Amino acid sequence: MRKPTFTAWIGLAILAAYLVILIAGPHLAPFGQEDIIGSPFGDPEPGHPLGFDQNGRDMLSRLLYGGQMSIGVSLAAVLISFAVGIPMGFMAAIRGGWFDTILSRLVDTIMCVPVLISALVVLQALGSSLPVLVLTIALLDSTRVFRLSRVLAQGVGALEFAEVARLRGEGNWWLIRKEILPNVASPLVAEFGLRFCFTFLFVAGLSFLGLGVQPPFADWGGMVKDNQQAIVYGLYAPLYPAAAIAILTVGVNLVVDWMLAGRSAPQGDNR
Amino acid sequence: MSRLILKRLGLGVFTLWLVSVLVFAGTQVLPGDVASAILGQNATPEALDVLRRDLGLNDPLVLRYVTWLKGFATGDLGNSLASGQPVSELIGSRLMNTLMLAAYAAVISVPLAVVLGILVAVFRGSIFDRVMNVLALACVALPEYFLGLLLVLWFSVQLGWLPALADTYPGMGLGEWIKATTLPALTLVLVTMAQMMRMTRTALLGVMDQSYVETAWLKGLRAPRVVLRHALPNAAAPIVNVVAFNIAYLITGVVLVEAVFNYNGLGRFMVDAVAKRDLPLVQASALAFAAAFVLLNMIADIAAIALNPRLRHPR
Amino acid sequence: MSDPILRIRNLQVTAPDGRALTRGIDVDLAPGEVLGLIGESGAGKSTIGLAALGYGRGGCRISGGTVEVADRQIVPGTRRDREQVRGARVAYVAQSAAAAFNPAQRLGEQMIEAALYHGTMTRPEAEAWRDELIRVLQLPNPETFPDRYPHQVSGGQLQRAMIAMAMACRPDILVLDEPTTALDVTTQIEVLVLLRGLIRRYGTAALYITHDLAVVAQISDRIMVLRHGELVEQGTAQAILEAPQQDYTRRLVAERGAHERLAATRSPGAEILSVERLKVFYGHNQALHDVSLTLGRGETLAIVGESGSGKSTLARAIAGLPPFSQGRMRFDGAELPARFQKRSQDMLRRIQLVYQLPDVALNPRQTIAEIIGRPLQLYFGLRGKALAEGVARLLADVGLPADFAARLPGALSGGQKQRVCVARALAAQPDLIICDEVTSALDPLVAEEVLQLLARLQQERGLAYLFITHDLGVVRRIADRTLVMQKGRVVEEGPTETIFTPPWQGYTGELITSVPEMRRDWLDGLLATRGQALETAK
Amino acid sequence: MTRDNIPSIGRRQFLAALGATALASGLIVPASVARAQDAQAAPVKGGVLKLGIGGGSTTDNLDPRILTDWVPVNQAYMLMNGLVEIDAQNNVVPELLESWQPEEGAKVWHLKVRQGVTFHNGKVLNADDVLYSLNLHRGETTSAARSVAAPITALEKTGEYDIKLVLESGNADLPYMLSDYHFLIVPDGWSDFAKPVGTGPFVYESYEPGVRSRFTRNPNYWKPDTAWVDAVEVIVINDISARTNAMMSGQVHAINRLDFKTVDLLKRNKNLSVVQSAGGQHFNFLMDCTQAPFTDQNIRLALKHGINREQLLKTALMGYGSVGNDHPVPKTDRFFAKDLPQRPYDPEKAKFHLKQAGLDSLKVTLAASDAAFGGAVDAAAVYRQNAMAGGIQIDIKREPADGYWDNVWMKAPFCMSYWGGRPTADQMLTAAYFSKSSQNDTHWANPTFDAKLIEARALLDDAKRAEIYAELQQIVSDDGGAIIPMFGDYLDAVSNKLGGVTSHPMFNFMGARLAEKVWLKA
Repeated sequence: MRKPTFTAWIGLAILAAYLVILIAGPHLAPFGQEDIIGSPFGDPEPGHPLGFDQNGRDMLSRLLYGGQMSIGVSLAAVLISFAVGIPMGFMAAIRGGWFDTILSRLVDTIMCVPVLISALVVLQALGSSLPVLVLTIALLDSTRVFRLSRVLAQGVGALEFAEVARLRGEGNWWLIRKEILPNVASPLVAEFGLRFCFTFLFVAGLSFLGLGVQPPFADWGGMVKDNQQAIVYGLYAPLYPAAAIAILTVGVNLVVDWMLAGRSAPQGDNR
Repeated sequence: MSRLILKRLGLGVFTLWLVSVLVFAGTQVLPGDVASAILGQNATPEALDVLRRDLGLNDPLVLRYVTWLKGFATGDLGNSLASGQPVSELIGSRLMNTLMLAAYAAVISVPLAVVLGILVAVFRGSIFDRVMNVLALACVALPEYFLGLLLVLWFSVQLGWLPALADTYPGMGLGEWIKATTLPALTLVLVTMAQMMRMTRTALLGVMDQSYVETAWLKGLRAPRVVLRHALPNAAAPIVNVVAFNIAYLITGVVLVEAVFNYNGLGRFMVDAVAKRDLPLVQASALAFAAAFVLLNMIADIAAIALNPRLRHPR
Repeated sequence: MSDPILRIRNLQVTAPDGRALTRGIDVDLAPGEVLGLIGESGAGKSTIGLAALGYGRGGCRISGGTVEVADRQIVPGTRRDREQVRGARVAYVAQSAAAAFNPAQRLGEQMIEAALYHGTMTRPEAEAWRDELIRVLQLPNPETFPDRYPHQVSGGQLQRAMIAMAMACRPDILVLDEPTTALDVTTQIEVLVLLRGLIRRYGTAALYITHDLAVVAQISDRIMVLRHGELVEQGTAQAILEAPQQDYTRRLVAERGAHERLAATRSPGAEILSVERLKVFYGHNQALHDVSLTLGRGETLAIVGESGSGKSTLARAIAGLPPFSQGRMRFDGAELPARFQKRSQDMLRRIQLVYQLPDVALNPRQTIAEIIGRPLQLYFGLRGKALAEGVARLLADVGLPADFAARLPGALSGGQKQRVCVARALAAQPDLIICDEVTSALDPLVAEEVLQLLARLQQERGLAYLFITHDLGVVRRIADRTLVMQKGRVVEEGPTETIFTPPWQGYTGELITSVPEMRRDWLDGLLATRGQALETAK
Repeated sequence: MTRDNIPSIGRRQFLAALGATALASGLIVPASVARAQDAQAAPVKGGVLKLGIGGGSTTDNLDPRILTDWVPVNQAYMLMNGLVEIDAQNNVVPELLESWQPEEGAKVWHLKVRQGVTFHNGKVLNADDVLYSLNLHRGETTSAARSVAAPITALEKTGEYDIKLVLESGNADLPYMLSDYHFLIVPDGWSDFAKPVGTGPFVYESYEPGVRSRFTRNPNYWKPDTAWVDAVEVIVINDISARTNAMMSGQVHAINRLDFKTVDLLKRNKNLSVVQSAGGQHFNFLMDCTQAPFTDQNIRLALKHGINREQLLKTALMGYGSVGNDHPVPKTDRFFAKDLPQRPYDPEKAKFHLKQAGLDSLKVTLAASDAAFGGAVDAAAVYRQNAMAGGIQIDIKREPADGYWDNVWMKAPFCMSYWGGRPTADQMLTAAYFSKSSQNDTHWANPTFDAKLIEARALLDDAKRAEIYAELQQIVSDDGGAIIPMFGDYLDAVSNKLGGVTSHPMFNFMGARLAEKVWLKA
């Protein structure tokens, strides 16, 4: 992998910071996420650098808790979706035949129904609890992962070293593990980042419809939603979680750009 | 080539059918009994039973699917369970609204995105490129309803230029309509532009490294001609693709924006229907969305086929 | 000599990573003169050629020196200067015309674009001139040719079209970057002849870039031999070819001239492989028609033919790769199933395949040790120390230092990679190795070494080779028997000697005579013997 | 689906939510004092009134039988009239009834229909129309007001404009009963409720359920000094922030159901004022008196002492309401027991009652959901903290909002809920505390209570009734299974361009009759 560019470093730094929040968020929080200790939308005061949210809870603490929740949920969802999508995609690519055909058809079909709408129906049906939420998103997302990993695997599988392995009589597992996976890692990781951002915003959207992470648990999307009225009164409350989301997304994208860069070589003084 | 296109069309229809199955099956899992939902609090068991029979809720699943599909084929989408009005009426006007809003947004965002994409590709690595990239990121990085809210804050509450509500009604003048829907459209533009722009850029850069582009440079051509005549035509397919995808999103993914601006579109309508367990509505709108999606993808693919010289001019 | 039309002084070109691609090269090109730039890959030939247009490929910068075209200096110079020279005064012909044409535009348009853009001609003039060139270059049905798209015409025609495109503005200089390398020998001759005719006819000066001495011998007046971006020696073609001063040049010349067999002819051992009436289909079209062959232990059978002759398909069929094939194959007496999935692991082990492009044949993410060690592991269950020793032994066998074991393929040169491929094949202790164009991607000297390696291994281990190639020079030197293929059919088969000694029948003859030789008058001789077909071009 | 911070009136509460009776005690914020003065200022005719109303859906319908949410109710009152009206001072005043006369025992009533009123279609109003309209809600019907009309055993026309109404048992509050907004009057035999015709201030022009409606002034409206504006446009805006934005950007003249959290911020806006109306809507924690440990009155009392009502009021409702005293009768009710001491937050007392019950600590599980009311879960959290001090540990079990009323309410031993206001103490107490009531959501049975309740109902002597109702409130407060910490107010925002706005004890928007009462200042 090429050594990080300046922007890539920024991105990595951001991700590192968020990783800390993911792991230690609640422990860093000065107050509980449910403790009502101030007046709704209260202004910042000593000990409460970011002021209070719509219920008079400490914004900073909510942010830290919410960080763990939001990142956790998205991460879990994406991890699952990859755990499901990649093997499926690879198998489809290697096996081909009816296995591939059926799976691809199914995936295409599912992808025809807008994600939000599918999620809506499912969450309405099963009620929005954390596990349901995560699984729903994961499975809906895995379709896209499937497509990508299938294409990538087909690409690598067509290369001669993979052919050599097959001619050697290697099994599918070896092909996936040793020949394909290492060679499609970076695009997959990149996709992981993008999916993660998407999921993140998606959960935020679901929270907007009241189907996301349920109160009193903090999650950034939900916090934006809950505090949104304040924005028209020129209050900052909703800006913090929104910013938190935005920065993360930017960070991920910066890193991803770096990872995917070099596919098209930079053009110098050619004109 | 025409054979390919026909095949693609067939595939599209097939997919649509599969989707109909999926939608029907999917909506069956919605809990809560529709009959009791309709009759409400003081529903007697007998009344419930009668209603269930009327609604054919007691028939076997497959039978219900077939009748449902038949209805669709004959344009009879059934009646809303909750309001009893014909689904086609309810959906029709709202679908129209959704499409119009999407069209409005697309008309702005697509050309803008593509042009900007070309520019950033040409001036790769320049400040302009970087700035645009960051802006694009910022747009995709914010929840769309929050973007919408910010727009409302600036253009409605503070400046008072545009209405905060996309309040449209039949028979309103075009001018009024545009005024009313500009903010939501703008929000959608911001949301969709970023991806199209970046995709255009990538696609173009991919082609810029092709040796026929080098040939163009070596002919002594200047950047504009190289890009427009030699790079762009060969990058068209992926661009068309992402454009189609985003237009599809404009149609199917705007629930949130509709909610923020209280726009009377199909998205919100469907959310409402889902909450009410109004299956005919849910199925119809879901299928409408899916259809839009399938259709646009099909168009994109067909365009790709048509744009490919190898297929357009076989040996 | 008259004052040069191209004058390059102390040229310095730097790669994005800061490497110097050329170190202080001087080039003078007189009007109408053809200067051959020769050298292996990485010698900086193309870099110099492109520098003549003030262009650096893939982010390379022209970091020093001057380039003057006629009276005009373009390096250092403004973008405007360069744009006005490119295409108009100096034109470029790339190795792969297929890639160099815009697939979305009609050929005719692309061929006159430069002329119109530089305003050197009006459209009618440009088109007239284009059509003249089309005729001169003997492109098929000249009326309709301009309306065609790149994918609609053959490689040879594209290459000629490219030349025509370069001539659009009647440039003073053509930069010809391996213009015939990608072509089949027979086509190569045609293009070569036409090109030479064209240059002479319009008195265009040219930089002719190639790695093939024999080709350059036919066309150039002077030759510059380059290596690692530096000048080895230069002089008239005559001098360089007949009295090379530098050792490196000598080796090049020697290699190209070599015809002695690498391995002494052996009487073939027991039959190891036999193929009877093999048919292979891809979808509806048939790639192989009733191909039959036999191969004995320790024997080398060369399969020669031009692109599309089906020679590679044959190789793959024997390896068991094609989806659908008919016919009977026997290996060491046993039935050889058509598809490799059906073959026993032992059978898979005993037939190994070495590919043309080592880069894609090696998994970039595995160390050499892993790559070579895997067969040892899989087939012979070697572990730990034994495995490491096995790897070391194999590396030694193919003449690679032991410390390569820890490296990734990316860190190896083309030749070294190919050696690794061979080592991987050897690891399985096969009876038969199918070599599919193993040398054609390598530089002459490197290829030479690989051939010698293969020959040595064969003698040591009595391996049987199925040697797929288009390069008859190689065949002559390595093969016991040769099998000539054309359009999926066997045209001729027999001991290499007989095949290569006149009198030759039809296709085989054309094939053999088309291999350029270093004699400067070879081409003229060939033209004399071959009828009027090419004559008109002169 | 949107999470408003003010309870929406779910079907369950709404079907019986008649106009809340209450003596005039307009809890009016300064802003709306100003309104009161406007009321004096001379009204102006003309202009188009734009209302942004939350609480509508695409399945709405103007059939008086199935009015289910704020929007259709408001729209219905634009097109139609009721028999009686609850005025700002919270008295029943005649509307389409000129007068009413009970016989002794309040079992038989004689109603007089107003003369000289015509429907939009020109038909003249008479007793038949009233009979028809009332009968819509009687017998086998889908009417949401069925249970309200149930006590009416006989209805007969005794003259062109006279009706005799017989109840199953005496009820002095009949007029209040008739103020139920379902009891709207349509022409005899009318059935096309997609385009309802009424005697109301405005005439149907266009109507898109759950989206918007436009009605124009009824030129020959019978009620004097009303229906000032030429037309009313209703824009349905369910999302609270969208509604607020519309108000702040001046796109609508009034919005209902403000968000408690931001009212104070909204008040800063100079172009609008906030109208605050106290009513009978209250929020409660329900203990099932038939399930341990809540069978023990001491446990119930412990839990009642363990809650900090002020804090709850402040956090959940931002103080827009009043503390409750564990009985459902609001301060604004004429029968409110003023002398009943307010139960304080007293952990020690809680501990004491635990002791009485033979415990020194208690652990209960509370089923909570924002379906009960916006911020219910937050409220539960607060209660949890309060109770700790009293040695009571409340574990909060979050229930999905979906199906809360079917699966949790009246099933879980300890859950959250709320009640919309009822017009009379009698109806409120009957609905939720009468042992045989279908909605006795604490499963509480107290014979004395039941007996006295029935006795009070038939009395026509208010002094006597007041006595009994005070007693009943006492019983519920001490023995009942409901913890009622707070009553919530109704909050609207109106543009300063509007004249004639007053606060009103019943629902938002002046008892849903705002449209006919206000005018646009010149």
